[in-house]
Amino acid sequence: MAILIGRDTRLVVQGLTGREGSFHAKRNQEYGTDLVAGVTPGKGGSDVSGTPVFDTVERAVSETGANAALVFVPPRFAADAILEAHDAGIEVIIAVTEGVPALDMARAVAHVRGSGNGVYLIGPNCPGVISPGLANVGIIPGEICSEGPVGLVSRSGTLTYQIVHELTQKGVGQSTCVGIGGDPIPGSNFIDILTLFEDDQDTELVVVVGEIGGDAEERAAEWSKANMTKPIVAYVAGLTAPEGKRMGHAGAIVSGSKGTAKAKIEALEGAGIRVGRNPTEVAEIVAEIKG
Amino acid sequence: MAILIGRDTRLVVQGLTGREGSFHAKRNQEYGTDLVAGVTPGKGGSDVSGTPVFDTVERAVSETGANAALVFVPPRFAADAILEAHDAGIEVIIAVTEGVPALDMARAVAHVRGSGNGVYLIGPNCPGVISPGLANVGIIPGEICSEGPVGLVSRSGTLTYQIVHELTQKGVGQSTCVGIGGDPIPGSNFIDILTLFEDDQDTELVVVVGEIGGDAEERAAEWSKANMTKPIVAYVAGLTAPEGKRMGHAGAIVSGSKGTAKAKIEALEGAGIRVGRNPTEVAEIVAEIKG
Amino acid sequence: MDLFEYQGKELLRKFEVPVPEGRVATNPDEARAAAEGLGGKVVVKAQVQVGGRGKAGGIKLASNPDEASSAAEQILGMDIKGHVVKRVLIERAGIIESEYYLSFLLDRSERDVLGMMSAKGGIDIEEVAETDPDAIARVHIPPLLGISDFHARELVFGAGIDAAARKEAIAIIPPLYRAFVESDASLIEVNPLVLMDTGRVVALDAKVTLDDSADYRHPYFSELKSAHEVPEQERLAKEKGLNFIKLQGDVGIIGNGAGLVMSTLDVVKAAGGDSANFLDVGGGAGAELLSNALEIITSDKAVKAVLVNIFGGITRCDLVAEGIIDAFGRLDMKVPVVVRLDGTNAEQGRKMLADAPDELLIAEKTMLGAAEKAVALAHRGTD
Amino acid sequence: MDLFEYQGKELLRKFEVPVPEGRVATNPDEARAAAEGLGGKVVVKAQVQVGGRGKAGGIKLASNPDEASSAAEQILGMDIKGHVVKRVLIERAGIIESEYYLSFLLDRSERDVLGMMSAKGGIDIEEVAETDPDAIARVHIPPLLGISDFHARELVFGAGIDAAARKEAIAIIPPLYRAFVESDASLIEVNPLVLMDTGRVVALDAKVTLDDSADYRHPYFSELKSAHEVPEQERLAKEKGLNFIKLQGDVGIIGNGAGLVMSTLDVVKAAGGDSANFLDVGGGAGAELLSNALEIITSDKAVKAVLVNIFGGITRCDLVAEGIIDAFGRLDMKVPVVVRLDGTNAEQGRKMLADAPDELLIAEKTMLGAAEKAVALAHRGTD
Repeated sequence: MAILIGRDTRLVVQGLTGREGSFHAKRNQEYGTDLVAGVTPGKGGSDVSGTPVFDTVERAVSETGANAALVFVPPRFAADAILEAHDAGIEVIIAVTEGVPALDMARAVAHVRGSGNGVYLIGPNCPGVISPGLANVGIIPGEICSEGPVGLVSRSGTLTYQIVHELTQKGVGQSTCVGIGGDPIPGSNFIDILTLFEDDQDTELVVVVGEIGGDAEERAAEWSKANMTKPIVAYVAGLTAPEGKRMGHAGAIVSGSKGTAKAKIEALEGAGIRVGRNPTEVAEIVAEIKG
Repeated sequence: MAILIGRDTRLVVQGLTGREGSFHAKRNQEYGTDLVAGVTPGKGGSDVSGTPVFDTVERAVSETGANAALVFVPPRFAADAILEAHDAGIEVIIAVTEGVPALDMARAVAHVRGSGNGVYLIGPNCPGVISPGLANVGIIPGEICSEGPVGLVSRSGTLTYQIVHELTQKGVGQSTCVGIGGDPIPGSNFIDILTLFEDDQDTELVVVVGEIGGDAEERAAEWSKANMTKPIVAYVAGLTAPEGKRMGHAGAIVSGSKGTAKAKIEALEGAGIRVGRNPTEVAEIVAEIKG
Repeated sequence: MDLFEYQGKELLRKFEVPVPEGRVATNPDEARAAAEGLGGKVVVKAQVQVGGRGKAGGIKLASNPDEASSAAEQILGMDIKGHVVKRVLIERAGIIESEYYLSFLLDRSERDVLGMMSAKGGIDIEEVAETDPDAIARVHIPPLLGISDFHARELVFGAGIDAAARKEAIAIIPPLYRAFVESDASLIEVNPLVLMDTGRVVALDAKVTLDDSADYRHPYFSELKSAHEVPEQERLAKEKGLNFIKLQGDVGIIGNGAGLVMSTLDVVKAAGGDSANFLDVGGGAGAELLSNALEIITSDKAVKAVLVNIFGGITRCDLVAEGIIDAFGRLDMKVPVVVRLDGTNAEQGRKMLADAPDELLIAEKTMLGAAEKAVALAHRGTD
Repeated sequence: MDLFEYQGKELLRKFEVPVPEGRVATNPDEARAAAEGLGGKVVVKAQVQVGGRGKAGGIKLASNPDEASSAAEQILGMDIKGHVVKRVLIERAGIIESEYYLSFLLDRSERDVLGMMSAKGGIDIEEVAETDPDAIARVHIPPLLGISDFHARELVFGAGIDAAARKEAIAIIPPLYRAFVESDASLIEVNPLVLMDTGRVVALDAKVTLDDSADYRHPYFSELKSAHEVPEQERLAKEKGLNFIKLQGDVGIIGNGAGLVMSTLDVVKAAGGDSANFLDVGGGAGAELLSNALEIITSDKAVKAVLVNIFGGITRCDLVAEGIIDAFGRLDMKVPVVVRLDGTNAEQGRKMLADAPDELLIAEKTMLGAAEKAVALAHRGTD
């Protein structure tokens, strides 16, 4: 079954005619994803390697029955593309685009979540979602994944690959890997995805990959304690990271946390979640739990 | 049981310290409505004839458990007052204020309905809601009503009184009378209220009072045919009305109707609904159906 | 309030929606000067708030200032469906490649703003809606989100606008929506929106209706309104805060609430009469307002009887009675006034009327009875 | 980007949030002129992007232009927690009745904008949050609805702001929110917001952080940025499109993705080493970017070994290899470069590196192995 994407996914790529869009769409298609359409305004009627291109997502949906969208447009057009996909009836929207203004996302996320029609928005600034053996939507390299019972949700793109890679090397396959992205306003957060994994019969254990900043890990820890029956293994990057850009004092107050890796690891361990000290250790703990 | 308001209603009046606000709040209270609070920014801590006044609705709710709000503030502050009531957790908001800009209401209604928490907004530019014998919130004269099994929903204030009056004179009482107001963007429309009446065990028959303009009557007729088991008797004012202000050609196109009384009466009768030619005839038909 | 074309275009220009360069003239000399200023061929267009001015001869092409002057002379003063032309708009003429339709309006049922666009422009959109409904693209704009670029694309691609006009057409839509929202409009209709031979896309006409309830936050609108002529009786009524529309019958009507007043017109008609007006005193009317309403109604010599039909809610019947008594005291009342009071403080009001007897002041208990009485009295007067 | 106080106040002034009259000076003479221009008593404030300048002597009162000049002389050049003072802000001084706290910030968890207000202003708000959390009123502003007057009232009444300051405090909040949204801020903190003896409510300080992702729609921001001094190496990196932060160790780090780079710093530390920098080439880095990254890293003499840790997704390992080979070709490479490639086109990249052998170019298969190798090589160099 997996979550978010699978055999029933009919993918439309927004920005298919762009260089990166066509490259990754082709890779997704080669992986076995059912790529049904592309959208580029003004290029309706043309095609990219046989995939029809439409002027609007609305048209792509009505003509091809697309139900998932991959957003591959430049940052200043990303929020509009997400809204367009949502209003056209797309059920899962995955936005890879990096550098989308946070307030654009706050508005787009409020619209998508507020519409109450159960649409999932993943990203922006995320590597995408892969359900190994079923479908791959985004830029996660399919060859590092393998089919299996571990769900993975991560704020970091390349860290996701690293950990998936280590899991696969240890013979532990994945049900679905979800990169939720590291932007300030994510379309989906840890809790949204953990809820799906908890209900997914193909998932037995979940790996949560966090990083410094915000309090998403702390909230996920608290929520999991009350709501998750499946085991969680976590990793948090940034134990030795420079303080870098802070959001001022107010940032820390809101979250009720300093946003440090140490605080996050403490919160996760306090909720009974085992935390690996590096990606390799995470894979080892998972392998150990899986027996 | 009635709908919207009843014995469990705990009323806060926004604009209680104003002349009209205090006059009608007192009448509502005398009718038996549980008036628990007023709100006037800057007058928190004072009282109006023993009813405590708060600076914000939030405070009024937390201190008194208010669950219904009557909005009696000037038009330019009405949308803000409605939003405040909604965000403070009020469940039924009744806005009497006339002359609220339509786009203010479009935004407020979108927020209230979009929040998905089942809050009912009645009005603006409406006479309010009365559940005879239980509670009266707004400006409908309580003395013209009587307890009974007829629900009434109306776009017009004074027409409501006229018809309620005629019903009462014929010995037919009412479960709840709802004035939804005649503004372009109403918080609740006929269908919203008919849905409540259909589910209300105290209501056996519903009177729908419409008027020229828009297509709310036509939509209600169509919806009722498919969804209402209880009989409906209707009235539409404006058969001989001057064309007055029209919304241009586009207005008629949207609605798929000319918005005339004749078209509405035809739609209602087409849906098997009996339509009275004047308020007296409406009451006569209701009395006839009730036996 | 409905704006004149030139006012609508001024408003669009403020929001950077392209409109043709143009000037308003109220006489042939101004028209000549305007044409000179613009240079080249111009169009002279009657400014009236009614459709069909083209067919009526209210739009003329002029090749030079002299022709513009004589076109203005012909058009000014013209009566188009009862509207006398007081102003013409002189605009630079161009070569039109294609005509489209574009509008935003308040959608009462969906409680949002509806955008509509069609490649079939320049003709009555109702006709298009009936004969070829698929030729109209419709996009609902959520009030909280507002317009996003994809809405514009869905309109333009949905309507099948020519490729040559697409880019500019898409660019025009967001500012047009902002003009709608920021001006508190209930309708902005651009018909036609045109593609010129220069490749530019321009609003060639503009029909704008503004929401009177929002006047307070647009001080600029009072300027626009000053250009609108209102019949004396209506102007007076409006000044007094009364919602008044003149009709052709002989029974003067005063009521509270638009629904009740409309219903009153209906029952007067059913009783065999014809109403002389629609007059809604609104909610919470006081004595002075009622007295003024009676004064305005009875100033019309066509009125043979007056029907006052009040059902008090926020309006108090005692104040209504006070106003009627005041009017009888200060006016030289010549026609019978039939009064029906119910609702808030009705008994008190009825008693006040009973305590101030006048042979022209007739109290009735029911709405139907009062209507029949007023019609009978009006007819007696004319028999 | 964090703004200086004077820049934050300029921004607030644009949105009509009241701030004290003031001028910026970069030397004592300018400070004197500024004080003369303002007249009366003034405050001279160090412009640094770090808290605690008051305690460090970075804020001085001056009764006249001479005092202002000498205050500026003392403050300019001062080192406050590693920040050298280049500018002072001279503001007219007034008598403060009360100090409050007011801020808007992006709330990541609730995905909206959070407004916070407290009657306890002028002190560290974290301290208030810990010792007296109820003293802070919090109101979430829904991103689509935006701010409504009641939000402002809930903040002001919720925080228990003095009655004398209420009206102006309520009036300041909507424009402050608009400044936040229309400038794409992630934080605007006014601490303190003050009630003056004149009855006016004024933003006495302003801490503003802007969202760099939105720079493209605020051309004005590039001016603001020009006032910010950035270390040469960071400036170069930024110009090249690299996300670079200088650190104190000797292992140069290049990776793709902030999470992976942070994790790399962690494993280098765990292997007994210290990273010389944080450098994220981002997603989809090409050969040129990688080559530039290596050039910038190796330009730092402290770097004894470099660790390139790439897991390709949108980034292609073949292009990474190409960039590394290019750098080895055009630079006089003096330190060992340990490279670990995985993911998209990794095999191709590994093969390209194997085909261009260099004794300073060491390929490793695992992230942990690569980190250990780089640390060992760096230590060998310093031993």
